[in-house]
Amino acid sequence: MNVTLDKTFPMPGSASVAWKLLQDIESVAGCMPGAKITERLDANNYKGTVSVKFGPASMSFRGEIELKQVDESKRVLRLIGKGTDSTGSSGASMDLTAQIEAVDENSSNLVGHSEVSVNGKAAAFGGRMMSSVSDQVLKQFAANFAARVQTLNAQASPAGSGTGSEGNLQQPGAASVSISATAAVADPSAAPTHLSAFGLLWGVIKDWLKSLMGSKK
Amino acid sequence: MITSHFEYHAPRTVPEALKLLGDLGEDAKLLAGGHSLLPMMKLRFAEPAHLIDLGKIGELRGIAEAGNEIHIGAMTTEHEIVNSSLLASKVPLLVEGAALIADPQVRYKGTIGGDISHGDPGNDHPALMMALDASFVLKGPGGSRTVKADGYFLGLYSTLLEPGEILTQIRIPIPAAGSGCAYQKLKRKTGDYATAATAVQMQCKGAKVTQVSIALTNVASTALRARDAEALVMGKSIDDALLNEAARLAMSICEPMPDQRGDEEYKRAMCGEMTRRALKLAYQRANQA
Amino acid sequence: MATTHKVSFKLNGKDVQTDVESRELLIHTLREKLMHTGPHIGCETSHCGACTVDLDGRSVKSCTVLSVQCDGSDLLTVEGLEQGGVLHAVQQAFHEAHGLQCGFCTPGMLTRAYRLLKENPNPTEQEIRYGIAGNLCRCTGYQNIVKAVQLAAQRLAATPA
Amino acid sequence: MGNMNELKEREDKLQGMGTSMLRKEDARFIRGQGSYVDDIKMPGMLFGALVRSPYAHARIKKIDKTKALACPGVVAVLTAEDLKPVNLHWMPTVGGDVQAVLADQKVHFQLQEVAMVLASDRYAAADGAALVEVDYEELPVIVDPKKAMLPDAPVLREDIVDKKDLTHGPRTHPNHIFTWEAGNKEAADAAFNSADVVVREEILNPRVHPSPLETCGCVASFSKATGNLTVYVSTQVPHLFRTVLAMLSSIPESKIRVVGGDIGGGFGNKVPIYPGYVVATVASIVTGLPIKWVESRIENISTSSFARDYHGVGELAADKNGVIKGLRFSALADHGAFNSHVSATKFPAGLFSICTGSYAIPNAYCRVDAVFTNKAPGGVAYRCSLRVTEAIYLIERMIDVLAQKLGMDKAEIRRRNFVKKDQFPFTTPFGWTLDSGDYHTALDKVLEAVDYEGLRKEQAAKRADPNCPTLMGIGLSTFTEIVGAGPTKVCDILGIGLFDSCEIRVHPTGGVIARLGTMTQGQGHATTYSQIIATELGLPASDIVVEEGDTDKSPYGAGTWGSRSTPVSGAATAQAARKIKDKAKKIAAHLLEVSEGDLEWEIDRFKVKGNPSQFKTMKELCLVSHTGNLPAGMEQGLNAVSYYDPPNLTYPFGAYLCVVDIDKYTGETKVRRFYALDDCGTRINPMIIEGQIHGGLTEAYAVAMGQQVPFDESGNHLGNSLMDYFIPTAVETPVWETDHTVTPCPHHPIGAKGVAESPHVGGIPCFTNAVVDAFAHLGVTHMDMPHNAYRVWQTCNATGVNKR
Repeated sequence: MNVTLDKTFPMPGSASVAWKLLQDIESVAGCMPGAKITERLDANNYKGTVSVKFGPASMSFRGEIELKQVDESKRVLRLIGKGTDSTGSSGASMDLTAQIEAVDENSSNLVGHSEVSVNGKAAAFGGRMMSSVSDQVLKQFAANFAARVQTLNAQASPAGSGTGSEGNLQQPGAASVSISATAAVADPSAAPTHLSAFGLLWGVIKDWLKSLMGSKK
Repeated sequence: MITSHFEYHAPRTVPEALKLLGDLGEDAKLLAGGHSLLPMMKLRFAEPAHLIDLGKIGELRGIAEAGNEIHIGAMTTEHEIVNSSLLASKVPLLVEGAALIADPQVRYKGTIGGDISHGDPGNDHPALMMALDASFVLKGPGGSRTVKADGYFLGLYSTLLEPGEILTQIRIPIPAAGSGCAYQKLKRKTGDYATAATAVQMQCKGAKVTQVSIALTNVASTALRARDAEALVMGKSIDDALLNEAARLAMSICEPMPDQRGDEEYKRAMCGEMTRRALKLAYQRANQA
Repeated sequence: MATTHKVSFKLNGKDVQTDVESRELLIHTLREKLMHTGPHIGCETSHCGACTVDLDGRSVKSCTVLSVQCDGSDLLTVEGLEQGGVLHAVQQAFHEAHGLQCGFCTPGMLTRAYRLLKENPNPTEQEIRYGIAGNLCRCTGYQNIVKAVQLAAQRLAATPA
Repeated sequence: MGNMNELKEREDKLQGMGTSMLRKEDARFIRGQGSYVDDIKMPGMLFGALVRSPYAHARIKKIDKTKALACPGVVAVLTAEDLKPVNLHWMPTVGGDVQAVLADQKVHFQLQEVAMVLASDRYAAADGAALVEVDYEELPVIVDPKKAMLPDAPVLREDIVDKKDLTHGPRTHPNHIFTWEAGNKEAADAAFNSADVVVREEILNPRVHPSPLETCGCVASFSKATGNLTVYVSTQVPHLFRTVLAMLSSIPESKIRVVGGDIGGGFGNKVPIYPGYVVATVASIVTGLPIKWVESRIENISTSSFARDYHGVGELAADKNGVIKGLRFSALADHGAFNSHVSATKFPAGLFSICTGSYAIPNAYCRVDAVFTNKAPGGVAYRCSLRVTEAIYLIERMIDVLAQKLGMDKAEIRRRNFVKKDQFPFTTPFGWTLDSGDYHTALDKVLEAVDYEGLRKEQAAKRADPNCPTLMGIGLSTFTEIVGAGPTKVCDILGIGLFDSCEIRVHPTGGVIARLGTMTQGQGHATTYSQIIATELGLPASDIVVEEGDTDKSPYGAGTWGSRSTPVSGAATAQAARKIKDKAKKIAAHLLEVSEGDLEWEIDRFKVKGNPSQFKTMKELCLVSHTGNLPAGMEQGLNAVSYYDPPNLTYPFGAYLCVVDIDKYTGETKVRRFYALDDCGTRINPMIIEGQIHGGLTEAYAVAMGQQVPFDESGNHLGNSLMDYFIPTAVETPVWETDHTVTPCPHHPIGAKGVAESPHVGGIPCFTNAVVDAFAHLGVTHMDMPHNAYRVWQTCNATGVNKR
């Protein structure tokens, strides 16, 4: 059960700020509803969980995120996340290529191309919701990400920009201390979208339910 | 197909249930008929730590006439609705719709409140409620509020019902005598959700439509009110050309999700077909009445 | 782990009491604790009706009922249809009309037919088909089951209980 | 006249062949006293739950049992590693392949068995199963068999990549299983080259599942004290099951007891040996405790043998009068991840070559290519003999296609090609000898019963009316089945011939016990076998007990599938009874002091010709046979065993007609009328035959109108619960009209042929033919199953009939 999504989201911040944030995998994960980096294996490999509990629905995927490519010149980043759910009955993976396009000094675009695939029970019973769900996931992600960009953009000083790619690549390690998924929840601008992210995962779960059950509550 | 562990609670009154819901918070889920929640829990997609069974709360059951309204307790079962002579005479649309839900055993347990709270666009009551201009009584820690069915369904599985609130009663204005109604539902087999379905409640003067509401099941992330189609038929007498146009207008607002029942094109087309049939039948009935 | 609940109910006229976990399903309590293996498990998602029992005068699918919900209830399973060594009319009719083959759906089908005829003593063929639509059968094609229910209806009408 | 009444009374008392005796089986079922495998509860019994793969193709990187083992109630977690020491992590298949019992390093299909959690009860087992952590590395997936043999296709079966042959000839690709051919290609090609008209159609038999209401399951119980293994299992083949277990476990077959008990339907699903059975058995041997394993419905639809998945191509060549000159059928067979397809050794594609059907076709050739895909393994005969549904579907569809091409009536073209009554026995170009038949009479009887001409007129009128909201279709199917496998000279499984057996013991007071190697699943064997004996021995069927399914009690037999019970075991029963009757006759002659030649049989007694007052009833002879008053040298008792090796298969046939009305705007198909005439030779119990036909037609309806096991491109199941998988309820199921003719089987002791599968095999093409016929005037020649509203609407839409 695969779905491919191409999306462009406007970012309230400069390309360099957005790009810097984009390379901070923990922050990126933090923008993913319910996602969390649990361990950094090396510069490009992380362990993490995507776990959501809402209403009666709970699904938690544990897996790995690999930073596949960072192209400083094009501001392109590609990462792949894979995982299995806690009951071992579903699998999910996302191959995301994200690019930051400059618009002007205070705005940019996040251009995302992602291939999402779901396996097992989640596909059997929730599969037909895939595209709309992934679509909403990205929207939630973008909203959270934009909120961060805005915050960082405000803080951004001329010195802050123009940091070399070297520095940027080292940043995730350091950043993982300062910024994390829990920080994202704390982030007031992220909080409401995080809540509606609950809403959407609630949707996923209830959807396969609908596909399964002939009957009702 | 075994659920994980949970605690079971069976409050006897609504305040008791509300208190439990408040105390247990996000870990608790309300149990109505159970035919959605329990299978979901058996597949371990849902693992609530607490179930609050509303089944033992007598005040949540029953169908009564109150002035120009029918009041239905949220835990009233589909079986009770299908067999209610009061509803048969006053709100036949609800009886016609409920009779097409699931199967006999499920109708003995499934409740109208569960169906509505679920906010599932595949459920039949949301569209029926919209067509009937029903209101819902929501009780919460802060007291009680009444909201219109039209506007209650926000998106897939999200409704105006807040965490900590319980839907306790459904209020349906009794349609004027001489109304016509119809619920046309296409499904693969008994027990299935609608591929598409349309509910129509209508009044006519002479051959002219003087009041009409049209609501659509399972063709978007919520039940839909087909307002353009309603506007089109208002004040007119219905013929095939008008039916075609009304169907086209209904189809134009569909955003169905593809599944084993069909792709978007088919579901949209079936929404049009069910709309045309429901309108035609409701019109006939209104004119016979 | 989860606490257990003492649950008491009438089962085919007899008082029974048993301890159940919150999550225990009625079908498992009946089959594995109370040794009533008449009701069967066919799908576990409340589609097939093989687990149908009569709970407080309602046909329910016992794979989708928590045993703890049944405290104080009155339960009837297929084992309770025969009274004083005399088969219930639906049992006799299923036999005479060849309304069963492998027998797996039969207990649920009989229990459902029993309730259907209590509510509608003189059903049309369409009413019977609609009334047993929650019970799947893979063997008979339902035609003889419908005949059996009609036959049972005649018998019951002839001898008011 | 009094004599006539007296004779009739005696006759009626027997309730023998031809009477609609009520079923003996019912007594326990209507009381809820059946004994199905999940009803069994034994002291200390553990429950096994399988951990299954969410991926269709993946490498297993790691299995972590820690959390599961810590779960309360969990006793053990078994994986392939644990089965290796006893070399049971893989098992040989009947198809000449091997199948993973528990996934060994790799999973090959979604929900493949990866581990089994053993726990004190099913609740703890489920808790434990959810806690087994398996790390997978996804691999490329093949779902479409058409892609399996592409040069760059991923190799699915690395374990056998070096095997050049899976016992059915050379493999030409790592994903290739076998290529099987029959008939004469040159002759067929020649017929096509010189034909007036040629038709070709691609015809799919989609992947479906038999889905009996009771899923598969077992309780394996090994006694460390005695070394005896008892397996209670929902199987159609208890004796073969025992033999396979002996081969796998190396426990002496004499120490293994397999008990079938009551079976909640089989329909082919309960012929194979599934991994769950093997793991449960090993677990019991290891723990010394009884182990119960029972499938959930989702597991059943997803993993235990599917049926069909035959991607066929049909070609017919004919002259301008519609007389068929040549046939070329081929099929690409999707066998899933392992070739655990159950077929007789010599028939890797089952009886597919029966595909000339009821027609005298001079030149024919067929070919089947079987391949691996990342789907559940299997390929069972779903209420048919293996691959017969696929074969008959092809011919019954293609003859319609030919009729349309020629603009000929679909009944007329059948008449022109039928094997004629006086041509029987008729040997087909594939070498099958159709024993007997009268196809013209059967078809004409049906056409008259439904007023075929009238229906065609009505159809023409409706087609002429643009305002008609429905499309009317008339479908015909005049099929010939091939059942009763089978003659040991051609049919064996694992080298064991497909004979069958019956042992009869007569007690002094006339009570009889008969034991057979078959296994009833609702067919009413206990009733029909006793009726055969009642007629043969003149003893009342009510006093005859039939036992099956317990391998310790019954003589060896290949079980119940392929409608073989009556054709094979029914014959064994009659023959065993006749041995007893012959002995009884000797005793009667001895008692009446006449020669055997002076005796004649009358219902329940031997009487002296011309002296009716001189007779001995069978009941009397039963007692005498247990005394010393016997002919010199004769042993006591009236017992016999018969092992019946059929000289030929049997060929029941039928003529079906279906009328459908299709809603142009929704695609919904309503079956207005279905008239089924069956000829199964001698009819033993008309009531049971009718019930079997109702059931078979309903399963045919399910397959034709809604059943399919759908996958996405990653091998994920998209419809493996009863929400999506179509099992019609009483509301959807049509009303069936039945009729019959009787053409006894010439080579069967009682002339019976077997019937339960005819309505399935003959019904499916009849539905499709009706649906396609509704669109025939619009140039539609074929529509693939299932004909659900969604798919039929697409044809309505494509042909524009739904325009307002």
